[in-house]
Amino acid sequence: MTSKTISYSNAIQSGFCYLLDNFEEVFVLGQGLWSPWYVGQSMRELEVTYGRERIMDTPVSEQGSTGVAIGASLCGYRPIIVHPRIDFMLMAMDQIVNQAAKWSHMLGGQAHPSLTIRGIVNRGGEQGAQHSQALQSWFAHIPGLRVVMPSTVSDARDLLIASVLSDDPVIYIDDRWLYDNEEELEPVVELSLGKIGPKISQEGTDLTIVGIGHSAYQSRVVAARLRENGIYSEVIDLRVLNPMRVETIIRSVRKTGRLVVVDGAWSNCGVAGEVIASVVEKLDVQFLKASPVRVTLPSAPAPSSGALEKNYYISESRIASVCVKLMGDKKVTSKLERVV
Amino acid sequence: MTSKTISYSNAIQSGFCYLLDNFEEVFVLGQGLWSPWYVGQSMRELEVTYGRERIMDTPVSEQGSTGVAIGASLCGYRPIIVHPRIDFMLMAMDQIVNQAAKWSHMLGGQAHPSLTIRGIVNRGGEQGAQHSQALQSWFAHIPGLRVVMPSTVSDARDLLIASVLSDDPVIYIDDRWLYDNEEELEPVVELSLGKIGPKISQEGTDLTIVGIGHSAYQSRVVAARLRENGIYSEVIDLRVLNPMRVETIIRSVRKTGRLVVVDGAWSNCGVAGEVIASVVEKLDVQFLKASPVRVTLPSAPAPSSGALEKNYYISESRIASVCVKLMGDKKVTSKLERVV
Amino acid sequence: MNYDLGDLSNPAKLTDPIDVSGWNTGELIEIYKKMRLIRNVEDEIARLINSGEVKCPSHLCVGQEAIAVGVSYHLRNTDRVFGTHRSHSHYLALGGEPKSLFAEVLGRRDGCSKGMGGSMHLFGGKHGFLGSVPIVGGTVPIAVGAGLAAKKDGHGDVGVSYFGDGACEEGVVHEAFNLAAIYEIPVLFVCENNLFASHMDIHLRQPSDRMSRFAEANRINVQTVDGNDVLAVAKATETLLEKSRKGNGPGFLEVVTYRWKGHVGAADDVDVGVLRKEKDIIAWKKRDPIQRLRQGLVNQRKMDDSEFNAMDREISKDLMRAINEAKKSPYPEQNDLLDYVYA
Amino acid sequence: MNYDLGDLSNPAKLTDPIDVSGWNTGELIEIYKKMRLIRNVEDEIARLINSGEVKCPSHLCVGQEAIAVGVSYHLRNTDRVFGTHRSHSHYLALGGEPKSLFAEVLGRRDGCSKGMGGSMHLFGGKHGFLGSVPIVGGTVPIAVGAGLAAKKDGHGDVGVSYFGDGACEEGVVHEAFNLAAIYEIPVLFVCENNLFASHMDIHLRQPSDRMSRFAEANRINVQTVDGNDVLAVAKATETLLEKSRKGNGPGFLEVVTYRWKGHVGAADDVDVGVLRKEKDIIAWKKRDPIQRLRQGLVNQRKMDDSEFNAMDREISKDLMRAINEAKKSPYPEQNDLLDYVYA
Ligand SMILES: Cc1ncc(C[n+]2csc(CCOP(=O)(O)OP(=O)(O)O)c2C)c(N)n1
Ligand SMILES: Cc1ncc(C[n+]2csc(CCOP(=O)(O)OP(=O)(O)O)c2C)c(N)n1
Ligand SMILES: [Mg+2]
Ligand SMILES: [Mg+2]
Repeated sequence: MTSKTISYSNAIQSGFCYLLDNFEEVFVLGQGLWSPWYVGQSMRELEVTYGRERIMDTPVSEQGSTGVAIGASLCGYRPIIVHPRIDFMLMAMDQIVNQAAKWSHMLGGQAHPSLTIRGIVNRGGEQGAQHSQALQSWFAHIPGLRVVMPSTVSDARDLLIASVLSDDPVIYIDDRWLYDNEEELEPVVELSLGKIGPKISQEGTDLTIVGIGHSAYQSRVVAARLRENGIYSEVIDLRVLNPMRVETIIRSVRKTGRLVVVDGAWSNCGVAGEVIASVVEKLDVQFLKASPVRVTLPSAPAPSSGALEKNYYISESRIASVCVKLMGDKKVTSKLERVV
Repeated sequence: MTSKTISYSNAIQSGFCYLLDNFEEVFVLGQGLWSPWYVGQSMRELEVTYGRERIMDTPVSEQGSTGVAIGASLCGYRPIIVHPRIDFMLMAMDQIVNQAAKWSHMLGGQAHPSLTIRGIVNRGGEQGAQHSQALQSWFAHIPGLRVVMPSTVSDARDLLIASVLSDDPVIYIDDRWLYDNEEELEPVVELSLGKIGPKISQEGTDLTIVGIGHSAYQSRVVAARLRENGIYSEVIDLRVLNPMRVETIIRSVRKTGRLVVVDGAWSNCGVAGEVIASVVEKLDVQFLKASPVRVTLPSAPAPSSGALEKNYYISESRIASVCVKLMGDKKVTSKLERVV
Repeated sequence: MNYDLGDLSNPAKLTDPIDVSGWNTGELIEIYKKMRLIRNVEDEIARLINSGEVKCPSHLCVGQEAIAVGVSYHLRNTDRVFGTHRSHSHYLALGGEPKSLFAEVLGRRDGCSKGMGGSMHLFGGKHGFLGSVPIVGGTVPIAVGAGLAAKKDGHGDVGVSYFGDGACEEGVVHEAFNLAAIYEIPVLFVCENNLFASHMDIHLRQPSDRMSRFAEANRINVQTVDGNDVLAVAKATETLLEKSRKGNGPGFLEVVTYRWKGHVGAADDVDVGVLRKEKDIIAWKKRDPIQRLRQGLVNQRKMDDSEFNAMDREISKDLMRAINEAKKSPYPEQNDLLDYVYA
Repeated sequence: MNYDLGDLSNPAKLTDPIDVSGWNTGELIEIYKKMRLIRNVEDEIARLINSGEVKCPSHLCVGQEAIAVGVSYHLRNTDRVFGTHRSHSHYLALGGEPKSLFAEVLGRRDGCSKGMGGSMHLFGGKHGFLGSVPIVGGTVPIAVGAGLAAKKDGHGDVGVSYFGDGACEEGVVHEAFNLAAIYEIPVLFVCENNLFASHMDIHLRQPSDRMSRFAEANRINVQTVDGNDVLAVAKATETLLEKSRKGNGPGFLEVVTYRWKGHVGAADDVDVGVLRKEKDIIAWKKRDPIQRLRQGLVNQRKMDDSEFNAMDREISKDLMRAINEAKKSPYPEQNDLLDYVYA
């Protein structure tokens, strides 16, 4: 780390500090908060600085502790409940989906579960099927939840702050594969989550690559490689999965005519398919130079053995080859170019 | 009911009887089985005929009782666990998704949770946000689960039987809005679930309408109306949501050039979007005469008041008008007809 | 199968008039009126169900009025109370307006939840009623969280969680007990043990009919009382709250009762319930919490029957007015559907 | 904060050699060998972790060997046993092959789960070990279901569920207790209470350190014993199983112990755990279940140290062979990824 850059995990840590320093109503609970283990380097010794009353380690009770956070949020607090793996959140789905997502609506806008639920994507390393999931598509399916997945260091901090300051229940999903990425960071500006949408990470004219969280990072890496080979891709970091806004993506695809969506999760009823469906629904099909493509996980649980893991997860070269193939489909390209 | 027809709910009941009569290893557990309430007329007095040992009413423990069914299924039984509302299954997600869906894979194909999880879509009647959900898209997202949604009377029975005879965990979703539909029923033929896919309910040339469960039924009704108005739609009943097979749909859209997908659930990361994405990914875009359209619920929890409910759920006239509008887009039609 | 509750679950016992000695008559009359109000509201809603005007699923609490009234007697509007699918009494006992409840069950915009919730989703923030929902067990950890907020606030307020014997079968409720115990959270668990979860008798669902055993396992202070004796409920509540308000953690109140109506709707549902027999309903009606208090007052010559009858008529009249007003309330507007999804 | 376990959780106590009187020496030696085997396998895996050859997260049970060995002593291969994230001992004690375990943690195709699971997902069907998974509490209701199947089969078999003190904080575990009780399911709950859940001491997570209170609340027969006394474990298991095998419902065995290694991996993790102190680890090593049995046998002159040493060397040699074979096993093939998703 040079003197000016900071890592993704430290950016999360600095988001926590900002919130805890400036907002009395913020407190944190979750498993592993009194230990460096679970949460990587993203919450180091917070309990020492802010005390165990504000940084509460919990028993192994995902559903109960999520409910506790909801209850406190209904009484003027802004709790952050940390689930060190998204897999464990399956225990807490009633509280997240039946309760947090619905109280505002079903009580006529009079109750606001203003909690943030931080779910960490933590996989690889032969952790196997129950310790590797990325369930962003599930949360995106539920009206009432806001869902964010930061892919950059600054978003890691700023979207956390925006999530906690939102009056709605927010699922904030970070990915441990991003923790060591580094970036320079501007001073904090508090953003309104409702105004944040997809962001063009890199402009381009040949094809549009949409990524989500870690896959947005990978898309940027791939775009740089493609550029070296004369392919100019526009990379869009989806950032907010629910409510999802696709205008930026549609504008981009109208320009490029080609769409690749990368999501490190399962395909069926997933975010990648959603982006494609949203685009083709709203974009006149004549603008498409080729069929959109998604790059997702195989339809299988995560294997344990490293021999299978290495082909299971999405590699940058796989993304790149999909892009190249899409560009190479000259027949379609030339024919439709006449149309546009 | 004429002497030859039978209702959807009675067809489910006859599926249960067939299974219980012919397979000793089948038993049923769930809430409400010793009462006519929860499960409509689809499991009437089974406990009288088959005894309380095979028809087990359970405490209010969705997660625990689902786990019990999994455990028994690992030991040679074929339990059916009934959740009288899909909403309650949110309590059981760990057992369904972390356990049932993954045991075969993560234990190297040596353990087979051969249970069937019956989740009932039960909504309308001002039941409100926590008693109205249709979460098929969630289950479809999870590799390892098979997901079926019968829309016809005969599928109600036959897919239940196929589900229970499958060695995989199956989510069988029926919809109470279909319970009074009637049909003549052929004798049971045991089907292999892995071989069942989408079914063309009605052939047509102008547009393809894909429906899922209740919305497949609605699509058939709409198609009949459209036909009277000179629009010939091909209706496809998706039936199996996971693993999803789209070849039939692609073939149809290649023919019609127009696709409407109707799903009585939320849009974002839902089945309807999945069908659209799968089709456009695999079908050369030149075959599309218009942008595909989905008909889904508004992005809001279910309201209680009937005044809002009546516009919240998908009506047949809404589907019809979407179809008519799609057909009326003459500009696109004529231009692309040249291409095909 | 253990009948650990003894007389508390035996409808032939505990039918005597309530001993009102030591209580101020004015207070007792207020308590009586609250219970009577709740009973009458439920009777009116039953009528509206039968007439087809109320369409949302409604779980009536007829026969269980003493619990919410006894508990609320020691609550203040800065406490944070959470209910269940069967929460009309919880809402009304805290001072929720009958008109808003009627409007809500009629699906109107003036309803306490703006018509978005119906009977199963009630809100009465200004009275301390922060919400009820029908997912069994769903509000229990939420009430613990509200208690945690109260603890952080430091004003001696408490969270209150109403739930039933059936809810004790949901794992999350046990998680909530432990969390309340370990964090010493000021929350009052009120287990309305009416011996049934929908159609199922407690003995078909659990090895003992006594719910406090779960609280004891979590080292939570327990009081187990006759839920049809409003003064016993109030007193037990007071005892438990005293400790909680001082920051000594949670309390658990088990109140044994019986519902006169079926699980949902206006009918008696005899024999819909497994083991729900007409003779039990008749027997339990002899343990009517309202009649027992009234008789206690009459026996002590604090009030006579004609005064009670006049009071009852007054309540009825007010309710008729409330219903009529509720029926005039508009339905929600179409934009409400999307406007309430996010803050 | 209640220290209800008394001496059982006090490492200064219960360090004496095990009283072997009344036991057959041959049996005792078999028991000793099983424990020794488990200890040595864990030590080898620790080495393979340190060398970077084992990459999957591995939760070692060093110090806790007596539990699985004592419990398995009364099990048969038609019983249905389920484990946790920390299940090497459960698998080996039932007769699972060390070679298959090594191959599994090395991610090889000859592993007991074909290399699809790694340390946290073990299968040993032919020994009655039907699966272990790392979701805390996940297998507890599954074991109850397996017990239900055994009850339906009617041959006197039982389900067995291993879980930890931390799992008692998951609601589903309480649901499972009630279900086992109400359906009178033959299932043995084995709570390995090692006083920690990852980094957290039991006293930071629950108001009492005694887990059996939850079983008692569910009217389940309980035995609470020193988990580092293999004979006490075996005896308590026998007592509980006798009732279950006759169809008299579940039993609950609480076995108090301590893990010598950190929560995951090969290190000691002193001070990673809140309240995990080096002096405690040292103290607990004096309660070594293996050494205590060995000393008991030596004291009774059933075996002498040199005989034990020879036996230990034999075990080591076999294990080296097993590791070498495991390392020769191929990795899973790419098609395995999709082939195992559905039956
Ligand atoms: C999670 C969940 N499971 C099942 C139901 C269906 N249900 C509604 S009320 C009820 C019984 C609840 O019994 P109890 O908690 O004793 O409350 P009571 O109705 O007796 O007041 C059940 C099973 C539900 N609403 N939520
Ligand atoms: C549902 C779930 N929540 C959290 C975890 C993380 N986790 C893994 S092991 C463990 C501690 C379990 O403690 P205990 O049950 O006592 O078993 P021990 O490790 O002491 O053997 C935790 C919290 C998990 N694997 N699953
Ligand atoms: Mg009840
Ligand atoms: Mg432990």
